[in-house]
Amino acid sequence: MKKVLIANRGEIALRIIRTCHEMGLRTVAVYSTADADSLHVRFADEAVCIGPPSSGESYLRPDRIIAAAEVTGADAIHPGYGFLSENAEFSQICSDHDITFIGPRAETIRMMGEKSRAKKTMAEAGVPVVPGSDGILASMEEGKRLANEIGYPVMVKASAGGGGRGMRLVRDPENFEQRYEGARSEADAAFGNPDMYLEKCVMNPRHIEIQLLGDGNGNVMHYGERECSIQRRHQKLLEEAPSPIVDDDLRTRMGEAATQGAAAINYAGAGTIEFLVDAEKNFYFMEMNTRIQVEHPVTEEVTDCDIIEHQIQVAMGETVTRTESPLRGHSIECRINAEDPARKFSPSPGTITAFHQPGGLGVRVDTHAYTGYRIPPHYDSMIAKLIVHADTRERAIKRMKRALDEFVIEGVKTTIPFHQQLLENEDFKAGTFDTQFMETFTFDPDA
Amino acid sequence: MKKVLIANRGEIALRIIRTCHEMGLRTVAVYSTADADSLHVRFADEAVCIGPPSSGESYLRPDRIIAAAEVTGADAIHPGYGFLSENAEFSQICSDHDITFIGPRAETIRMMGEKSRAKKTMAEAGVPVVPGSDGILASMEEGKRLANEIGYPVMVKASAGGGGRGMRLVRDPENFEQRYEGARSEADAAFGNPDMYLEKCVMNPRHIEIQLLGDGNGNVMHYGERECSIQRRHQKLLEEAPSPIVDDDLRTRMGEAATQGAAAINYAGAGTIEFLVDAEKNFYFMEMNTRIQVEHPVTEEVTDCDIIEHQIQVAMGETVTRTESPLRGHSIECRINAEDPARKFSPSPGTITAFHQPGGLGVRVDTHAYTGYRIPPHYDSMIAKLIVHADTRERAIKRMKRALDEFVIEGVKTTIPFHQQLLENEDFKAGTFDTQFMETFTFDPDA
Amino acid sequence: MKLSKIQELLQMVAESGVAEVEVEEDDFKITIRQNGPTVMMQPSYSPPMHGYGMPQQPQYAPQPQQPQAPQPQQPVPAPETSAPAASPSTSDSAPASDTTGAEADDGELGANEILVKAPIVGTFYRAPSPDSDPFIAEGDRVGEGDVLCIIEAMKLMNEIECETPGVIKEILVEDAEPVEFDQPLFIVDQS
Amino acid sequence: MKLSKIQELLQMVAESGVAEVEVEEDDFKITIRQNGPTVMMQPSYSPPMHGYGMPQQPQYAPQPQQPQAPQPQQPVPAPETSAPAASPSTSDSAPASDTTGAEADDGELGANEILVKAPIVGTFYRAPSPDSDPFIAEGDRVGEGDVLCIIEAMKLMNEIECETPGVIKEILVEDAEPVEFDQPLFIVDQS
Repeated sequence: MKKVLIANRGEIALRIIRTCHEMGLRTVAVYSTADADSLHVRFADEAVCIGPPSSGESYLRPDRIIAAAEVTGADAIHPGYGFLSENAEFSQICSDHDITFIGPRAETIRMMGEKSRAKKTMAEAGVPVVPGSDGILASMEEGKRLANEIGYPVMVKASAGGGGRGMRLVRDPENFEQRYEGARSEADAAFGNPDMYLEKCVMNPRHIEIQLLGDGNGNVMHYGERECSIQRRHQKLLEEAPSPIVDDDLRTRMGEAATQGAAAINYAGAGTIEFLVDAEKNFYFMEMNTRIQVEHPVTEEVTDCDIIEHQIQVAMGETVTRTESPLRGHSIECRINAEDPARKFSPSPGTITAFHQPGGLGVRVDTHAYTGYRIPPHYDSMIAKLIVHADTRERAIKRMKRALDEFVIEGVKTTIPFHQQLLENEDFKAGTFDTQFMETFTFDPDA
Repeated sequence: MKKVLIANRGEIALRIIRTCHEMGLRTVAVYSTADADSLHVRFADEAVCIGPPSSGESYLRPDRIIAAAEVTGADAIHPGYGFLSENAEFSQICSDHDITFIGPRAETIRMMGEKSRAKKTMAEAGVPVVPGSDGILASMEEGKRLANEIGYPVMVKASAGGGGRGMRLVRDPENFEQRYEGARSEADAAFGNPDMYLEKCVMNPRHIEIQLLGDGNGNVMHYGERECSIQRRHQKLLEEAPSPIVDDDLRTRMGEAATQGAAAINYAGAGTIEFLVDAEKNFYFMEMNTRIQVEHPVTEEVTDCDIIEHQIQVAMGETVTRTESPLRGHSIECRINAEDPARKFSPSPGTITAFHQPGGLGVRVDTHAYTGYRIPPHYDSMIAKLIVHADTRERAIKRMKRALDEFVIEGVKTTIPFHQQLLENEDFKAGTFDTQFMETFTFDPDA
Repeated sequence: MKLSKIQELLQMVAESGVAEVEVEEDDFKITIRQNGPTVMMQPSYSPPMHGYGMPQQPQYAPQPQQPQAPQPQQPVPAPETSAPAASPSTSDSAPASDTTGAEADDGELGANEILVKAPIVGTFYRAPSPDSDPFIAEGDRVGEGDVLCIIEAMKLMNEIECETPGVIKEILVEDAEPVEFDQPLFIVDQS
Repeated sequence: MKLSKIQELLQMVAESGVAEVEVEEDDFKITIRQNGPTVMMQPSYSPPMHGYGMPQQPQYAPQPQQPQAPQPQQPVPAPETSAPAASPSTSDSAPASDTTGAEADDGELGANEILVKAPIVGTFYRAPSPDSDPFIAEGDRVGEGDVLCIIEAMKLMNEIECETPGVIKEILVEDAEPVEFDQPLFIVDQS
């Protein structure tokens, strides 16, 4: 591997370019016309414009990206996160063109992308999954019987469902029939497919994930967990490592389960298994992300390594031999989005008229923004990741607070004031929160 | 201790404010009228203007600083480095006004400030010192006898000397008389004092220092060494930890000697003992700095601690109990000065019209500068410290290179291009350099 | 307007910090522009140590093997962006960092001239095969639908067709050179 | 349009932050454009979360103990910076972040008025002891060498003397309040 094309934009493109350069690899940035002034374009060794602003005509076009790799002679492609990173066909196309795809094989991506198949595979590998029906329910009666067996509350879900439609929470047997039929007819109307399945409902779960690395030859290691329960409409806002509720025993159990699951599918590359964890510290497989995650830096900070480097190394054919070491201190990441927390986090694109980063001990900033940068309205609104590391969670929170106080971004609204309030929240400080946290947390625009 | 006044400016003032805030301490900045727009003024809880731009009328005035502490109710003063940090009287004045001076007692500062007394004290404590006369030479003959005893080359030095005057290198006995008389008459003419002493000349030494912390009750610990041989006219330009030539054995020996020396004077606070190390890895006490050093961050990075915090904790009366742990990876600091390396590093004050910091994994920036900041001509020219941390020295060098490439400072000349060339130098990369390195290194302005 | 008045106006504008002032009075018109801070709107980075921006890469080698006999399989229509009016607004569709030599021409287009830009990334070929004659030469008159060139991407030979008739004034890219999206390929005179 | 009117317009536009203004009046037309980022030349930080700048600190308590009987020991001459002409240039010697209430007055000084500023940091006292009459009151005529106030620093009572004769127009600091270097203390009318 000599030259890596980064099929992405924004901070993750820059993040990957940095590690490539430190590894002595040449880099090719691709960009849409809306990103011509972006830092990933400037800091790459070469840059190729691949299309107009619309993602569908640029960052989501395998043909244009492969063409860019061909004309620049890139022999590997890093997909980052989002865009084509979990597109099985793209992984296949790269492979067909003798370009190393820095990520899992197409078949792995495909398998983990189909929810029911992924769950089945993991269950077979011995990873705890949410108890429920083994596929489609034959009838309402079968569902009711199963619900009694695994215990209420349960969720009835449309097989073709998504976006919360065709889905119902059932708290007790009395409501089963009515709610089942409601979900079923909604699914039929919405997706033309009335097939239903059933799962135990994990109440007030935490979202905790395990970072993994596999070499495709059955060797898999994990890097401990990340706490990602602070999310709004399934968008993570703040992540930390370790989780305030995970002790050494739970970490070992979750780590082993995740490693086992990834080894069972002979996983190649960096990946993450997301778990739901209930109040009794039972954990259940939720899904596997077959790519690098936005929040990988908190793991890097507490494990003292460069996950992107490891990801590239296994893509080069290196064997995973490293084993787990104890986590070092505590790390928190705040996603700084160009969004107005006072207006339901609505995007606030525009030009950044002043940009000053916090600095000093234990502070890391991953960003593609700068003074004068125009945030294009075409893509997601994240403009920076602010990451801190400290000895303890308490000190990490204090460090994050002072770093947020120092962070100056003018010209657009950002989520900085939200994070400042979040860090003052008693439940957050105590570590007693779950994925429902943001349902009750209210941002005070006048604070 | 509730409120700390920082009797300093620039990056170190900001550095101290950051740790104070993380520790829950309130902060008071003092500033001259030339520094009204500086970041330490903005980020402190309170700020007091203490005088006009001239240091002599502001940062070097104990009375004005004590008055500022009095009107703000500050109960402690952190002196930073430079200015009043090694002024024994200031330490005494603070103590007289019941203000905690975050540094050693006046007597310690005084003792270590007098070169011959410091050397004698350390020798008595068993710290290796450069062999030489025990004080003033009675006669030229005594000097010649001693030189034969300790071996050539030797330095003859004026007791009242300074700035290289009244000082001669003597390579062999034949030249002794002539050079001795030359130095002696020069000293007499320049200082009105012909007293001479003699020291063995350490050829091509490295400058390696040990970071220490003492609690004033005899407990002292060290944090390993820093390599500071890359200097120009006694100004350090780049520092690293660990030193490429220090192995575990030498580190233990130097650390123990330094700890022993500091314990002998019952040292209180953070301090550094500087050693000359020759090619055979003999080390000799050079001097003790009784304050925090500019380059302390490289030690923080490899020991994973906050030295300013430790310094404040011992000033609060905490006992030093921590012991040495192995150094973690490698750290390098580049001092980014507003100087033109193409014109003999002449200062380049002015307004910074664009300022963009590097970021990402393993990169730390300590700076008080920002876009629009006017660098006052009244003080030193350092505008930022760029610090990287990585697993190995090789990777740290690569990380520093990519961080320097990303660092954008416009409007003034800086030492960034110098550092970029330095990092490409073969001797630097190999770690084979000494304090004479900059005598032969030439900056190429057209590179 | 008297010179002294202009002098005063100049000073006022300079001090005010505004970027541009235009004053029209009777038969008189004066426009004052200043640059100082305008640059700040653009990212004002110093030139990077390494080159960037595709067309500046000296290491670009032509495709290792010339296409043996390109088989047009997937004609790509000429891009919509190829027909903006011959005015400075053409630069709207060009990326700001697009510093191709052709961009200079962009601003110098004659009244009836338009740029045909690359609709995709790939390798530019002037002829259907190494042994064939080029599709077009400078000075040729072209009609709607005429093939101007081929851009090869992922082994596919994409024919780029003419959208608006005219005369080929200039061919801006060498044969077998890589081109990126929106890179100007031809200047066509429509008069 | 007169230059003075244009001047006003320029200032209005500059301050408003709008990008472009066009005014047409009879035969006259003026267009003023500005670039957003002019402000960038100034450090444009948002107000910090915590207050800063000494005079804004609400937690400032007067000195715990009033001086029993201040013994002037070390008279400090009035500062050199206390006698700038009554013009905007006075702000040259004031720190830019010095947002004392008095600074507003700074710009509003009458033609013959000057500011007397604090030459040192300390606590401002209007009288030699708590039971004494103040050295001066508003409306008093003062001569060179007259003591105007005391600033206590490090237990020393520093008498601040009048350097230029005049009439005390306004006393800008309350008794027993802390003052920082260069903080305006009095407005003196020299006419």
